[in-house]
Amino acid sequence: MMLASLIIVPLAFALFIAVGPERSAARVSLVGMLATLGLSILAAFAFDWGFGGQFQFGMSVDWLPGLGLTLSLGVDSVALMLVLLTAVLGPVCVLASWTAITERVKTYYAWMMVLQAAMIGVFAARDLVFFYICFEFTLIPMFLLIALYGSTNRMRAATKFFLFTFTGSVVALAGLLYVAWHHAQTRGVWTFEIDALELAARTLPPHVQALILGALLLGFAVKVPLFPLHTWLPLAHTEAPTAGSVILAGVLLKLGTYAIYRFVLPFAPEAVIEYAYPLAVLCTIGIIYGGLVCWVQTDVKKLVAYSSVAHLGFCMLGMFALNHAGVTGSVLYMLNHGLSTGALFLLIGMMYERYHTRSMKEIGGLGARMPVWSTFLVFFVMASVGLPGLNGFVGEFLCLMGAFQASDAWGAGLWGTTPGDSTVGGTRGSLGPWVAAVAGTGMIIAAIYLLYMVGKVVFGTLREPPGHASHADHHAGDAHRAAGLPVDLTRREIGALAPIAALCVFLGVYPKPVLDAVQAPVERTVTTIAEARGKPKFRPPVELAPPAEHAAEGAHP
Amino acid sequence: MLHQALHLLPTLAAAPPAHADSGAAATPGGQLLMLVPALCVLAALFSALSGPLKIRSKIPGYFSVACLAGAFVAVLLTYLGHESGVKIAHGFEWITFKWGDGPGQALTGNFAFYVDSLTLLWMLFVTGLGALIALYSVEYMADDVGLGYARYFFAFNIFVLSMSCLVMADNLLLLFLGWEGVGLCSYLLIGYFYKKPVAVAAAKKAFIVNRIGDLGLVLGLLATFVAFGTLGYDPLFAMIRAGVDAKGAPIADSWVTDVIPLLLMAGAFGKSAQVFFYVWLPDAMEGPTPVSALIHAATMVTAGVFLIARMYPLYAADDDHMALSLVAWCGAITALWSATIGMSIFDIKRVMGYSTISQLGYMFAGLGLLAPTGAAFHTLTHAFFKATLFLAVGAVMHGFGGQLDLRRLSGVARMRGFGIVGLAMLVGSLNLSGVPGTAGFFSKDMILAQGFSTPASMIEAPQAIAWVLLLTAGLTAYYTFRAFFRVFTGPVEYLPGDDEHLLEHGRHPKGTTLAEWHKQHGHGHGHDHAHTELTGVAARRAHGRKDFDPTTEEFDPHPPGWAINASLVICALLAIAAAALYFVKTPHAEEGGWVGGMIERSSAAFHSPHEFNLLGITSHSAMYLVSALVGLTGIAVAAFLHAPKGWQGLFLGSRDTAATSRADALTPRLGRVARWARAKWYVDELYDWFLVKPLRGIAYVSSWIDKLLVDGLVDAAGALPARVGRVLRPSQSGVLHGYAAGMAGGVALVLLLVLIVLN
Amino acid sequence: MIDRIEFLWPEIALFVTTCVVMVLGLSRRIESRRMTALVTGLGLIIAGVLAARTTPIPGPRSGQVLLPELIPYAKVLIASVGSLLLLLQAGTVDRAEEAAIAAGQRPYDPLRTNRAEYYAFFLFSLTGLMLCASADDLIWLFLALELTSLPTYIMVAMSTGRARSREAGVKYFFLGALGAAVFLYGFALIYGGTGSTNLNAIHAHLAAHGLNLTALAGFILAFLGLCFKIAAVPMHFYAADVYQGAAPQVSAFLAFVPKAAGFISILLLTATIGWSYAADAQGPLYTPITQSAYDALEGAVSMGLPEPIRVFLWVIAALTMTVGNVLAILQKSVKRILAYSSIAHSGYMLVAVLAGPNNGTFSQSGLAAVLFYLLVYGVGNLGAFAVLACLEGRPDADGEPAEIEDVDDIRGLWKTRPLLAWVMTLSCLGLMGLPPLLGFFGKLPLFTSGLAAGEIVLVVILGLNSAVAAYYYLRLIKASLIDPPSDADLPATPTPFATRTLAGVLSAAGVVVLAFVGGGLMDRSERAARYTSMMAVAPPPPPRKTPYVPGDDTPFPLPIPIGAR
Amino acid sequence: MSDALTLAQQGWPAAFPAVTLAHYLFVSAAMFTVGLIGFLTRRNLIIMFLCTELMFQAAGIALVAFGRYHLDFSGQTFVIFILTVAAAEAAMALALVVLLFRKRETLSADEWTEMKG
Repeated sequence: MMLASLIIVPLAFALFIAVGPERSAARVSLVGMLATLGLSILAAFAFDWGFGGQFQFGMSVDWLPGLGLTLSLGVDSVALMLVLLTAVLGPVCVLASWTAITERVKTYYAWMMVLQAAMIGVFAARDLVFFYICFEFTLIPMFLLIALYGSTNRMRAATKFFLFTFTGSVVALAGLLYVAWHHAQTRGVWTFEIDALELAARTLPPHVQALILGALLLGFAVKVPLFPLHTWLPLAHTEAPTAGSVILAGVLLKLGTYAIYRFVLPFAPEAVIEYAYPLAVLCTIGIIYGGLVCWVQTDVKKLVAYSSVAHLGFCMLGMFALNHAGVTGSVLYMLNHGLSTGALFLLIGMMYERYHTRSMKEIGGLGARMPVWSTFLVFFVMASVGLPGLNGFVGEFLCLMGAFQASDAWGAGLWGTTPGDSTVGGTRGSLGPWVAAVAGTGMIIAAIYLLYMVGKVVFGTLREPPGHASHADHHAGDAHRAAGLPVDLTRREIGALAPIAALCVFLGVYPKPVLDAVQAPVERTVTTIAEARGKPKFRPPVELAPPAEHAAEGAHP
Repeated sequence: MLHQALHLLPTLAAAPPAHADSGAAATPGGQLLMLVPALCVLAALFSALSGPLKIRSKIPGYFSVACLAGAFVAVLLTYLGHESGVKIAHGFEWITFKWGDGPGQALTGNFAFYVDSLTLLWMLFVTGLGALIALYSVEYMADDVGLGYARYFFAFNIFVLSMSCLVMADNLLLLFLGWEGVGLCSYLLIGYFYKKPVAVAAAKKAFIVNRIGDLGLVLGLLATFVAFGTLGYDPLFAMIRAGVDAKGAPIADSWVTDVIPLLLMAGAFGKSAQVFFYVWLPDAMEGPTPVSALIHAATMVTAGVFLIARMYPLYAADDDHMALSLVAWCGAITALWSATIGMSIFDIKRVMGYSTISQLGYMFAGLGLLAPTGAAFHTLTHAFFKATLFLAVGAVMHGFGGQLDLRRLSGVARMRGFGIVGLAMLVGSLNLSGVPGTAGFFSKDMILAQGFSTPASMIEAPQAIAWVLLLTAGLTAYYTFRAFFRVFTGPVEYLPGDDEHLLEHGRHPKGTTLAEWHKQHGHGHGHDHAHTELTGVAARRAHGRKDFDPTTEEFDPHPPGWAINASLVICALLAIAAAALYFVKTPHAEEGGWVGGMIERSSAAFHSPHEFNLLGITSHSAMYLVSALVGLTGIAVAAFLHAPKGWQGLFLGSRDTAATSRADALTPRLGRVARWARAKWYVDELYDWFLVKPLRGIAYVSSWIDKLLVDGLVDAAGALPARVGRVLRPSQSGVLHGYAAGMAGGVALVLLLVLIVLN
Repeated sequence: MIDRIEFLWPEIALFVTTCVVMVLGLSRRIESRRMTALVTGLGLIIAGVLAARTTPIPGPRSGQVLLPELIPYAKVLIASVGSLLLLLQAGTVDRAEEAAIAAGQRPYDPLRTNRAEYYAFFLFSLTGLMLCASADDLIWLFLALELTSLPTYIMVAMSTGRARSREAGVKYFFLGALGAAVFLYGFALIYGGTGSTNLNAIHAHLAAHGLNLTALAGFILAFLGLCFKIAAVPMHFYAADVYQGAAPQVSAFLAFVPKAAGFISILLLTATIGWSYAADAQGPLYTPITQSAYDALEGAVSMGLPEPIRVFLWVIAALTMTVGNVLAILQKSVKRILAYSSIAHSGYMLVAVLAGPNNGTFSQSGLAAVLFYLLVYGVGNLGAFAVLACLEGRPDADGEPAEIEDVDDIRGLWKTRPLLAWVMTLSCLGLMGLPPLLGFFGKLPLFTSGLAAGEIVLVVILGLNSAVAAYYYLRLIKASLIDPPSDADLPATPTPFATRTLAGVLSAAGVVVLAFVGGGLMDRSERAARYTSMMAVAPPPPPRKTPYVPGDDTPFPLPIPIGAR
Repeated sequence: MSDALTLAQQGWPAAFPAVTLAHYLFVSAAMFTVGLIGFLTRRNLIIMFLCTELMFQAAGIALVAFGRYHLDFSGQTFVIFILTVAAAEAAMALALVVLLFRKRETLSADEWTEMKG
């Protein structure tokens, strides 16, 4: 019920907002988001972290039994943490939209609540189709948020976002359903329970797994986004309203990584092992290329958007390292990227609200004008750069560590102590130190482009857009007051940023609880991979079970 | 406070002999040191809060001084209580998790301190100088009271915090935390005058160049983990001492001792501005001078030295000392290289910057030449005397509106209120030049002597390194006293600079933009065109006065106040007193005095071989003479070229204005060499042309590729349906017969298809 | 024969209603005339109830033996979607005339009113559709199909007073006649190849003797002819023009009724051929079914249609969805968009036809998927057309209100008619197949059954086509939900027929609600799709009769054993 | 029985080959093709409709021929129904044509090309 209420409450609030008056929409929405947050915190307390690898708060309601579809929910620690991330960003997004949204307010907040429900649904789903439903349903609210409240080129951005991700995920659906069919074929019963499908998927021969991998990645890698499927992202981010960008960067991209973690790795372990290297190369290209592209942007928001491409390259790199450090790092990276990049988008949105431009050619040296804003910006930039002591570092380091460790070459040739004798810290895998080293240059490039941004926007001589009221007058900022906003951040805005900043520091200084919590699920994933490594490449096909007998036996308890 | 500690030294030296370095397991303890980060955090938080709380006074500064002093006391107490061996103070578990019970199945990155004498040695001067320079800053930054003050002291305290973590870490991961933390603070503090584009660029450069090295460090960490299955010093050293990795395989001739030291070295070189990485440090002089003194001279830049000293067992474990040879050679080359630049440029703060690079080169050479004690001792002495020098330069800068050009200042020591500054400068200069009897003399000597005695079988061509270092010693003495003679002696002449403080408050001179102003005045790094207006009466600017009319009023030099003077005095005294450490007898080491004892008791201990026996003279005895000679020669040349007429010039000098000297006549004869040296050998330009610009070019190309190719392909794929649709559209002509023909044709085609399938 | 009446009560009810309506619509009294639509609805409801009460008995009595449980599902579906369509038809004909009469400008003249004919045609068409579902004979099927189609030709032509409707009528009629000729010729060849017009007998013959060239050609031609009904390539050309020319409510009718007739017929014909052929059968085109008992067939796994027919349907399916979607992208007219999308949807459904039956499993049964998708498509499409039917422009010189045609015309609906904007949005999302709406659950079994039949490539093509389709559905959503109202001088005003709005709202609600409570419908459609081969109960194939010319044993080699090379 | 059989029994000359199913089918196919070609080439709506009638009747011939071949009456039955439907269609076609003629005063199918694309 815990999880069901986490989905129902935002939906109910969406309904309230839809039927309520326009004026109170923002407030109701804030209450709704806070209620969701409260519930999720409650869930976090009720969760037995000692058994983080098990799916808790399980519930299952038959939905469309003809299809074998159930509404089944459950979270392990990874999923719960992502739910928490979603819940935390919710109120922040509402606060960020407080003054920015002036038209069709009801529609905005109602969709925001719906989006929140859908995102939580993705993480809480234990049924493949229910997962997919939530996964896809995030598209509509996001499409509307961008198309209705975005900037000039919003329609193109929204359409591209929708179609690109929709196309990918339809192919992914084919892959997922193939697994479900395989289960039906071998077990004689149609079900979409993820656990059952996981077991079934692993009996698939490697070349079929490769096809599954391809199909799933086509869908999920678009969402992540992995190079070269990333081009919708900068556009969508630039055009989206602030809260849209925050959710997009903070949670929606995590849907992709989470889906890869949840489905690609367990469904096609052998294929992932086989193709880890080319995938890691794609990640690495994303890291470096994304970073370099960031560097030459003039639009701040686009810069941060491209930085997501680079950052999630790290996240995926850790995932494809397929070892403990890598996968742990990847999971942490999901959380951390959500916080730090989300906050960066918030900050840029606050700036945009004041200056109505995001071009670094027009603005600069805001440190003098908006010290509080600047402080936050530098802080989150540092979190984003991966400064140890802030949250970004932990994930990044572990991802790199995973990639570095994961090489079958340890113990052979140059890297060998004695031939054939692997090192203690190395793991099986096909990535290895060179990949880590090349990907590691991403650390440098991240510093280059983010500091470039800070140098332009925060530091240097003060530049404000022409025609901006305070250009001539040092103490003015009349334009801001006209818009109801002071020169520097308001308490509401600080209230939106401060919790994220606090979380960033906490996760950077004491990531231990999170690290501990994700160990059990990660252990499960890594064990799956390890088992897959042990399997022979060629094996006889699985025998078809006679349908009649197995129908009863295979039925889900 | 430090001198009190020094009084206690003899008693401490008599403490029980150490045998802890022989591999006894670490014991818990030293919890007092947890106070250091706690106090730093407290001070940082207080400073940070003082901004929003609108505290517009020096309280945050004083509070920081108190906290840092408290930290120093904590370190000192720990030191006093420390006998030998290693204690581990456990704070909390940071990045710690395990996925198995075997070796290499857990990552342990605790927030815990590894307390041994090496740690304490570093911590003593880090916290001590930290407190001292904080005191200096209280006055130096007085104009920025308010938000700027908060920002400054926040970063300052975070710096000490990070540096403490770096030094005291009990594992490489926490070291990396500190490592990056000091980088951040360095960035924030170099960019303190954030409205100056030069400062912003310098800050960025510092951070990015450091990051390049950091990548090496990270990879080194990872390689360490792979080989040893741990990042904690204690288990690591146990394995290294045993000469095996975690699998029990010998490491002496394996990749472990080749690759890891090189990777760590890359990190160390980045942080300590060696060889390819040095370019950020001169630019870092854009920061406030106390920052340059503490971070870019005394402490942070020695982190690289510390890292190698900390990991010395691993370096020493290599059978051919490949990494150490490289360290030594890189150090020596850097020392010479930056000394040549230091000789030719006119910005005294940058002279000090290049001198720092050069001295760091010494330290690395010392490490590489198997003289960790020498390196550590030089680090210590350098910390004091270079801090002194910087603080003195800072006082000058503070007093003359940011003027740093040694051709625009003269006779400063003789001006009212600048006496202490002059004396402090002299103390520092003597130390830096290695004049016999000074601390600098002894520490440098240890390295040089070791260079001549290290056998070539252990390090590649150690004698050559030593000769390079010796040459550098001479050049160092020259450029140090060149600056001293020109600025502090001679006729009293000055031209005030364009003070950052004015800019900080947003008062642009005469409404011009900063960029234009800089262009007019030729200020900024790399601007060394002839300053023809020097002798004339130029616009002079008052310090900190709003109603000042530059055309009518005279500029008043602004002599330092009590805080600056006090810190200067203490620093100078410490620099002098450091020499005494050399003579402290310690039961732990045969040479190197107190520092030797500290090093010998730590993991960095290395029993350096001596193979020098020319006429039965030990290398040290020989070196005393040779290096004294070289140093004095350098000073004499400086005096000849730059000293004013009269006694100050040791009767060699000829200068009678601020701007001119005998060197002016000499320089053209050197031709290109002088010009190129003054242009810093065009290294920045080279980097710009061969690294930055191409990279940016690649970035632009990537951006285009992204727009045209990647996104273009996506758009093309997206447009494909519409394209196909346009091809098919004519079939919907609206003509009934067309449709009928289409249907009939379709039927025919389908029947054909079926026939094909059948056959 | 008489026992079949039992299954024909719904049709009979509809026919009786038709007669009543014909008379009632000509009544002098306005009140009676108004009753016409009501009576029509009543008839539909009665037919629906009767259909729901039909208990199919497996065996020869039902006539329909291959898909014995199809009748109740199909007829209830027809009756209920028919009722929704009826709501939409309000005011299609006689609007100006009745206004004139009410205003006293003109006396009542039965020759000038079309109400009776219109509703009669409406009912005739639905009767034909129901008869399609009951068909067990090619003759019956032919008559039912013609009964379905012929009234629609007139309905299109008379739906508005504009020339466009006439044009649509003429195109529809002539091309329809061409299509009818094609499938009729196909029927003739099927008869020739198998010696029977009874579907069960044909099935039995095929099972025993295999598929000869004549019958194969017959089936192909029959399918091609039926492609006209479902607007599939290569018989799709008419769809856009006809849908555009007809009034939106008639377009909605066209998008469902002939399509349903076509698909039911295709299902019947494919059921006659049977799916239990080895997909990779070499030589002889089929492996005859060996199990004979009805029970043993309960869980028969389909192996696919005979290769030529499979390839044929595969190509048709792929082309249909692709052509429909790529052409829809380019359109500006909402009706044309929906027309082309209707073509694409036929392509989607053909995938499931290929997949074949799978008794007892909804997810894997292609037939169930088709039957369920008919409902999904019918509901979704109706909503979209209802929005158009609810709006009209300013009347022109003839007093005929301008059509709501372009996408631009529905801009800003969210502000002017929020309800219609939401109907449009939900319908489009439903048609797009976006979860969690009904469209998704319609598409899901298409995917699963296609995958289960091994048609992976086709399923991927289906997926990609859904994505292409999303583009133009998004355009509609954008226009109605996002764009500001257009400031052109053609403000869309609502038509004064509340039932049209009601139809739209009901279908939009259906798109949402059925997604959550549609489990029962899925079960029904699964039951309706139960496929039984009639091997055991059908009479053995007739023995070869005397040859045509005595002495000449085989003047024309028939049946040709195709596999014999 | 049928005439053909009688004729054959009466011993027609060998030069006049027996009329087999193939001949009927050929005639049927030819009629269908003629109808189709007529439909595609003629512009007059009434002629076009007559062409479709030709195609319908082609099917009818095939049905009758097959019925005779199979010695089965369904074929003939089918033809009766086809004739009925054809009559109904003819009525509708003429009605439609009249409607169109009223609007445009022409019977050419090419006049009706307003909607396209």
